[in-house]
Amino acid sequence: MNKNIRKKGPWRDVWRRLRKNKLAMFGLIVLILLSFCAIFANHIAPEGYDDQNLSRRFSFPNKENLLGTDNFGRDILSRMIYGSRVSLTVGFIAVGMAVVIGGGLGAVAAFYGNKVDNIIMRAMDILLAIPGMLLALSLAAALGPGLNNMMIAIGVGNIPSYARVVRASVLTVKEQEYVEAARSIGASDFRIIFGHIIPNAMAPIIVQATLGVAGAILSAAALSFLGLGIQPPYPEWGAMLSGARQYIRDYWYMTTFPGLMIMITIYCLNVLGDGLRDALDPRLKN
Amino acid sequence: GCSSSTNEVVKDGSSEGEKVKDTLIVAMASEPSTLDGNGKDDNASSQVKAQIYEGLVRQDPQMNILPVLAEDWNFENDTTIIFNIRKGVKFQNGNELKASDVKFSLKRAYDNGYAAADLSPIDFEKSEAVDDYTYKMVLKHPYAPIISKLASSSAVIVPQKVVEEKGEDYLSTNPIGTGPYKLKEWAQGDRIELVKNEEYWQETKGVKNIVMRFISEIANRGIEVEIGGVDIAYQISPNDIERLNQNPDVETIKTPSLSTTYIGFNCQKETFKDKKVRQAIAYALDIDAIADTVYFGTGTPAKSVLAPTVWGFSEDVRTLGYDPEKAKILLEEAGYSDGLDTAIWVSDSQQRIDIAEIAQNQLKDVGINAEVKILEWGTFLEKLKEKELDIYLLGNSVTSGDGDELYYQFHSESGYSGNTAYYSNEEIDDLIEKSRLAIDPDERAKYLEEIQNKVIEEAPWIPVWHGEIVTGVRSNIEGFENYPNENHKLSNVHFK
Amino acid sequence: MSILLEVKNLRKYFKTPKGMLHAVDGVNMQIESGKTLGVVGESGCGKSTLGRLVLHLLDSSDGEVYYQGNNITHVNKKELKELRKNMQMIFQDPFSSLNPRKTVSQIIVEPLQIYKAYPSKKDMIKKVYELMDTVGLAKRLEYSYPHELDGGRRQRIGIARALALNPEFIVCDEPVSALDVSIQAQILNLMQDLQLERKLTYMFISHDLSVVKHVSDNICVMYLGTLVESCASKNLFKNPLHPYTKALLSAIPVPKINIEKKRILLKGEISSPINPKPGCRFAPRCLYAKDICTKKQPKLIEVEENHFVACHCLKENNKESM
Amino acid sequence: MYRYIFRRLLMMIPVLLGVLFIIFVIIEITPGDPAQIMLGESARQEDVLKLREELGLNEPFIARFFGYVKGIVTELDLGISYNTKRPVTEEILKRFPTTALLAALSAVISMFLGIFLGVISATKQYTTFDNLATGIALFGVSIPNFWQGLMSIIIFSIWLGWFPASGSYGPEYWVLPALTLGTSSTATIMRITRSSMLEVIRQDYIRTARAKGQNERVVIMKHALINALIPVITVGGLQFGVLLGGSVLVESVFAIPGLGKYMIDAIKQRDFPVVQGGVLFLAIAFSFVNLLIDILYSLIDPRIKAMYKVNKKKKKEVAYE
Amino acid sequence: MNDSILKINNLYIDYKTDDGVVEAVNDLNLSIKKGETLGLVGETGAGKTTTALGIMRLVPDPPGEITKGEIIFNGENLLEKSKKEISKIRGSKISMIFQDPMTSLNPVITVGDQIAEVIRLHEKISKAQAHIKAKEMLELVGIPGNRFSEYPNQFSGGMKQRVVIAIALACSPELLIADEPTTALDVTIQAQVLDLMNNLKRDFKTSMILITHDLGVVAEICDKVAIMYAGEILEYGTLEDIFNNPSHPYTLGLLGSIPNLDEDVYRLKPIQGLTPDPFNLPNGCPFAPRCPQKRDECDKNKFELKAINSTHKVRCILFGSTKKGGQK
Ligand SMILES: Nc1ncnc2c1ncn2[C@@H]1O[C@H](COP(=O)(O)OP(=O)(O)OP(=O)(O)O)[C@@H](O)[C@H]1O
Ligand SMILES: Nc1ncnc2c1ncn2[C@@H]1O[C@H](COP(=O)(O)OP(=O)(O)OP(=O)(O)O)[C@@H](O)[C@H]1O
Ligand SMILES: [Mg+2]
Ligand SMILES: [Mg+2]
Ligand code: NI
Repeated sequence: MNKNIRKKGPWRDVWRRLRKNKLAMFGLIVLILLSFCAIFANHIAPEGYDDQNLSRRFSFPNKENLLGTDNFGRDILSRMIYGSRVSLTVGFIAVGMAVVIGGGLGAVAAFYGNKVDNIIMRAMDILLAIPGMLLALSLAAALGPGLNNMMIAIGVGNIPSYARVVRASVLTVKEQEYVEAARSIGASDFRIIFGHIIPNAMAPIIVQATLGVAGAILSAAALSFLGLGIQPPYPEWGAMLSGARQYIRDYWYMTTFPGLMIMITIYCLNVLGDGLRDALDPRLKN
Repeated sequence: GCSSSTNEVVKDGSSEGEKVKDTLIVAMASEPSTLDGNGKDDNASSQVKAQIYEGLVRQDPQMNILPVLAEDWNFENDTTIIFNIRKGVKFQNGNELKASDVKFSLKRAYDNGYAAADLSPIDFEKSEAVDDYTYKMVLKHPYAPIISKLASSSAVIVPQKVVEEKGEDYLSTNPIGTGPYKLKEWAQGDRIELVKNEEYWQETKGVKNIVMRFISEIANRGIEVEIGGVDIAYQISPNDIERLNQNPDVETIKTPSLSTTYIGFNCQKETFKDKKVRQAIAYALDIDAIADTVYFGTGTPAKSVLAPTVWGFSEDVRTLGYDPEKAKILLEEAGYSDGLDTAIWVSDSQQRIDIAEIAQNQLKDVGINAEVKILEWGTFLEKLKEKELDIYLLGNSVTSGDGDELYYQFHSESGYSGNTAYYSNEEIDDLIEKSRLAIDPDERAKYLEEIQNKVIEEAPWIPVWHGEIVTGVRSNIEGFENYPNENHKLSNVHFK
Repeated sequence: MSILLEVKNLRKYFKTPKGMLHAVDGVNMQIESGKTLGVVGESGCGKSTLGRLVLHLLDSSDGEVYYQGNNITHVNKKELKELRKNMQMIFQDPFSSLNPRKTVSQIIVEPLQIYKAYPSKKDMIKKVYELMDTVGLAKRLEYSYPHELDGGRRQRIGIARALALNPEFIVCDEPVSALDVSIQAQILNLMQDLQLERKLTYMFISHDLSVVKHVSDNICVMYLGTLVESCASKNLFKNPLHPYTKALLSAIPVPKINIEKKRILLKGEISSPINPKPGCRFAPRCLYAKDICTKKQPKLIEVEENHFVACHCLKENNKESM
Repeated sequence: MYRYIFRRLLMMIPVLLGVLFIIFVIIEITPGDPAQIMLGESARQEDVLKLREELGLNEPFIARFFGYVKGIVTELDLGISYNTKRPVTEEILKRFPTTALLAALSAVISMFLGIFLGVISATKQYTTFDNLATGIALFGVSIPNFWQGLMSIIIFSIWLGWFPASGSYGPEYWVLPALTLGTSSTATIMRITRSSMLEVIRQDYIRTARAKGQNERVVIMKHALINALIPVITVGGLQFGVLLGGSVLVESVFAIPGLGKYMIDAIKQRDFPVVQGGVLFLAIAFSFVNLLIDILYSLIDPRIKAMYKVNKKKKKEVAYE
Repeated sequence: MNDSILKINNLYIDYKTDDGVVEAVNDLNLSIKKGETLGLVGETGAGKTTTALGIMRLVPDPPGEITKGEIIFNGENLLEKSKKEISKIRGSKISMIFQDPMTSLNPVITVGDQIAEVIRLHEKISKAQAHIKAKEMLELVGIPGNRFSEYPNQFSGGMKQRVVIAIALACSPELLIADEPTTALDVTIQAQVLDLMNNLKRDFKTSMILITHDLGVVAEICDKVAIMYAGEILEYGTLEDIFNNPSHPYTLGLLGSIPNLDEDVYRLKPIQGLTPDPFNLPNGCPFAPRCPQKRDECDKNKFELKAINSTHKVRCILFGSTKKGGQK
């Protein structure tokens, strides 16, 4: 067993463990493909996202338009490929932001305890009580529309839940002896929190975050109707899905494919998340 | 068949047992905010209030004026009208209707602000109840459309005594009118139940109970009428019509409405001060294609700023038409040969967003790069008031059915915020003023046609679509008619 | 021989939902430079807390700590960081005291990084190899994770980490109690060698009296936050004076047969340290407890040279030995 | 315990004040004039101004805030809805039970179903059933609510005719909405139950129970499940919050008269008193749910109960010797 | 050999993990007479717990699997029994005390109910009667009966271990397996618990397997000792055999590693090296890599347990034990 442990850093180790998990690798590959689609959308997509052709509205999937066309005769496949850009960006960045800020706050709250904990967590309670729609509206008003601001709005709304999860997780990790060991060698609070506690408190965050991306992609759709998000005709999965809901009975393919895309993404993210959680934990063999 | 004596009791053969069907279920799109006759006149409120309250006059489905609480009226001179109030009409609380109630209610409607525009020509100081059954109305200036304005949904008659005794807000939840139905229960958020007013001054064929449910999801209203969960469903989605028509149990009733959807320009923005830019955009848009794509063949592509159902609409108005080449030339003349960057602002209605998307696409062809910006309604309205929008999408519904309302939309100093384009043109102002003072219908009609022509040519608005009201009705329903102002009266609706 | 560390009347109370928990309650002791002080006592008697207080991993509620004659009870962050170079700790649980997500070399290099002990990365790595060699860890293990190693090796990592900054004084909190006997012996030998080599001073915490006896020069016996007896190691086993010490000694199972042992079975268990009753802490379990024992807390008195005992009833109970 | 509950209730006060203040600030910066929205886009300017005056919108921000707080403190008054002119408290109380019922139904469904599936999944780890259940759970999380709602109406109301499409007039009306709302929670709870059960099954006391000769089913149901429930309840509680807040779409798809849709309409109408009152109400509801969960914990787990028990006698003796 | 209550013949237990197969127990032979106490001694990972779980048929499956051998209890092979039959034996005829009292009790069930549960499972008596009996058991292990309806968290470690003992003894088992019952306890408490177990064993006339790594504990209560290493028994004998005449180099090493209370030794004499990698056991004698007296054959061959007197057996080449025949 010892022969191939040599010569490799910790990240390679994570990778080695992850590679063994077939489902997680499947998720990773699909996600990489999706990101690839997003990045090279303009090369891959058979048509532009805004190529209207009113004469071929609502075409059933066919050779020319593999997934059919929408109410303006635009190619659904192309729109979905372009749509992956916004959806993936929003999903990852908004959740990433919430994880970083919420996680940071939760970690600090748990680490310092007492007053700090109380203040931060009460602030989180307050934030949790504000309806997302209201928050989004006022953010849209204060910051103006746009992709960035939409991500901020979604991110801010998600902060409290990550703060809670991280706090709970840090509270248990904090009691471990290695944290004290770090303190005994003179490590600063910053080093202890970010070098020792957070990496060990990560598992529940990863699970929560992978689930969160789904929510973020779906909220993006709602926000674009409030003037916060990406504006038409630029496509985005959530908006494609909810925009086409009125055609759900007659032209099922208009909602089904974007919906399926969201589901596939979330599924892959989740299996990858599960895999990563295990891979990041060197204690778990297999 | 319509047997007037037993029409309330109809046996529903399909259900087991002898169930008596005397309840009509109507699906409407949203919940009323108030049932105070002179209160807020949003669509939903008006649709319910139309069953409970009555005004001096009303419009029938063909927009003819009919006397209701006023038995008749005559013009003493250009500014004085004597109304003879119908005798023996009782409010739903048992009190008799008096001319004093009329005076009180009209003033109240004006003061509340909801019918202010309609009733503003009335000089309330001088108007009075001459006796119990005579109301003398004095106008500030000659105003021909005043009678149709009295059909406004907020200009209904409420019992003065009740308001004075129980307070201004009492009626909002305890409506008391003279209409054919009275409120039985308001299950907030869910439905309003009405019951027939047995003391109604007129014989009606309506059913005993009406339940008006609030179903906001447009698809769900279609579904409910399709599966028989409701008997009548207001505001059916255009793309449901075909499916409903194929269903033998349901029919759709379509009627042109009073509304017009238009693309407007903020004429105070530098770009759109120039008439050529506005015209260029009008030429660049294929209105027929847009209306057809978005509305699935309901309604009609707009021909004027007034809907065809509105008095004063003229078939002879010359629209600018679709001519991209001309658009390019005009743009060049206006100094935008290298293209033009602008934005189309739209509030969160799916159809309007669709219009904006197609428009954006068509504008691209003439070198105009328009961003589509969606705003939530409240925000949209605020930005509109603050003159921050560039190109925007709005609808205009002429509820009184009289073209006189062009005044609010195009007169530079009307004092109303209906002039969303912030448009000002002395010539048009002048024409509008003249039209308002004209009494002779033909003369007014001529002025109105001229105004419409002028407005189309000046293009502060590009009208896109004249709306249509689509109602889904179960086949066993008889006596339902669409009203162009959407305040459908249900007093004669019954089961076959 | 000079006194390296002295603790005077040290107290630590924790606030808990049920009341004040007296973890360490007025402890006095000294450690001579280059010697080992053993601290024994049952679970929860405050041994670890005492160790942490000495190292400033916890703030004391009362009392003073002197290091090389300087009062270090209240130090600021900077001074503390300096102090930490000289005072280190080896932890009880070789598993939970090592961050499971760091490799062996990452763990050992961390103190060097924090103190920027070496300007170049190369030197730092060299030092890590040196330390691994010192504690008997093969170089090939540098990229292993703690969980891949057995307890003995893990404990060696902990020792290497503690040695990295060349400290003078190390608190060893039950460093061998989680290990198998054969490994325990290896580690004990290693620690002894290091002490000789580097002139280290140990405070050796354990609940295993035979281990403590093996490594210590002096021994303190703790009971429920207080010192009950303190004595030179050899003397303690020959002449235990406090009833608790006696019971403790008699309770140790000895791997020998056919030796007749008189076992003193204590009644009950160590009581709660939360809001303890006045008087001798051991009184509720003491076979000889008298009235006074439940009223007044006995003082630690020097009964013979370098032999301190805290008990009211010494004379009565130890007639033969005194 | 009572002390603890009392303390928790006290803690709610600053949070609720904070919530109110933030709401006021948000309302302040959100564009949209209630008077203008009420009167419509072509109203007369003077009418708009008059209405603003009547609604008290011209008072300074701080005055409005303190006036509102004072109203709540002195007479439990949440104000009058701009739109309907009815007391906000009354309006909310009419709708809240519906939303609460919907959320509770979904919570019950998702708890039962989620826990049931989770337990089976955990006891049959890595079997086909486990993989299948996990897969379905993951998809359950990622189905958009409204889409599922519309699809279930199409399938169960139109095609099969099993359930009514909208309304809330009897038990059969609640099935589709509750299922739709509960799907994602079911999935979440199933996953939590599974991992929690896997953790508990490895514990020594499970081995003890087996060593007693107890049969496997009892071991799982009696010994493992109760212990595994604690994290499930935490998540379940959070989910209940999510359900309370997330019922909007389901309420509008199924035309159910709930608070969620009402609040959204109020936000659209800029009916500020309703928005403030609704948020306050939901915040209180959240807090109570949280408190309830904590109490539930202590009922399930005597270890936690012990933490709350403050021995009064001992408290008095805190004196440092 | 009628008086032997348990006899284990050639037992093999494997854990099949993704990383490989752990041969936790290899060719284990043991027998216990009625009323006798056997001490099973060995370092971490030696396979002590696995052996015990094997007897209880509680080896976690997967990954564990009893691959070979037989466990004869009262003349019947436990490995051939159905799940139902084995359930009847567990807790009534054979019971087990687990290592960690803190985690062996279900935290959400009262201790009384946990004791009553096992009684009701194996004796057909009413709930009330079971409660009375459970109370008696509590008092028997020195806990006041009125603490019947308290939860484990209200008990100290020593008391919890007593409760565990009460559960194990509730149905008067014929064989008690105690897996490191005092390792988690303090010495003074350990002394109390050992004392209690000694008394109970005497009163109930129970046979017992005591698993421990503490030779001191063995010296105190066992009659026989088996020294286990890497799944095999290296030495087996009476207390006198092992302590007065330790023969296997491993046993010697163990004894030499323990700091001595009576004498002052400056340095301990530990066994060098580490326990073998469980995935990769040596082909020959498992102790060979650490053995100071290793010979060449030790690396290659496994040996039989060789009797060096009537009670004392050793598995080592030094004592002339022979190559294992037929195997492999
Ligand atoms: N951070 C803390 N908060 C509250 N109580 C604590 C804390 N740390 C320790 N205690 C309590 O202080 C007492 C002494 O604990 P300490 O860890 O010092 O004991 P110990 O002698 O090291 O025990 P062990 O042998 O089990 O390690 C115990 O009752 C413990 O519960
Ligand atoms: N569930 C399991 N899966 C895989 N390997 C296991 C499992 N349980 C035990 N083992 C392995 O089997 C071997 C024997 O373990 P066992 O628990 O029987 O040892 P032990 O002698 O009881 O040790 P300890 O003194 O630590 O309790 C060890 O190498 C261990 O790693
Ligand atoms: Mg300790
Ligand atoms: Mg074991
Ligand atoms: Ni005493």
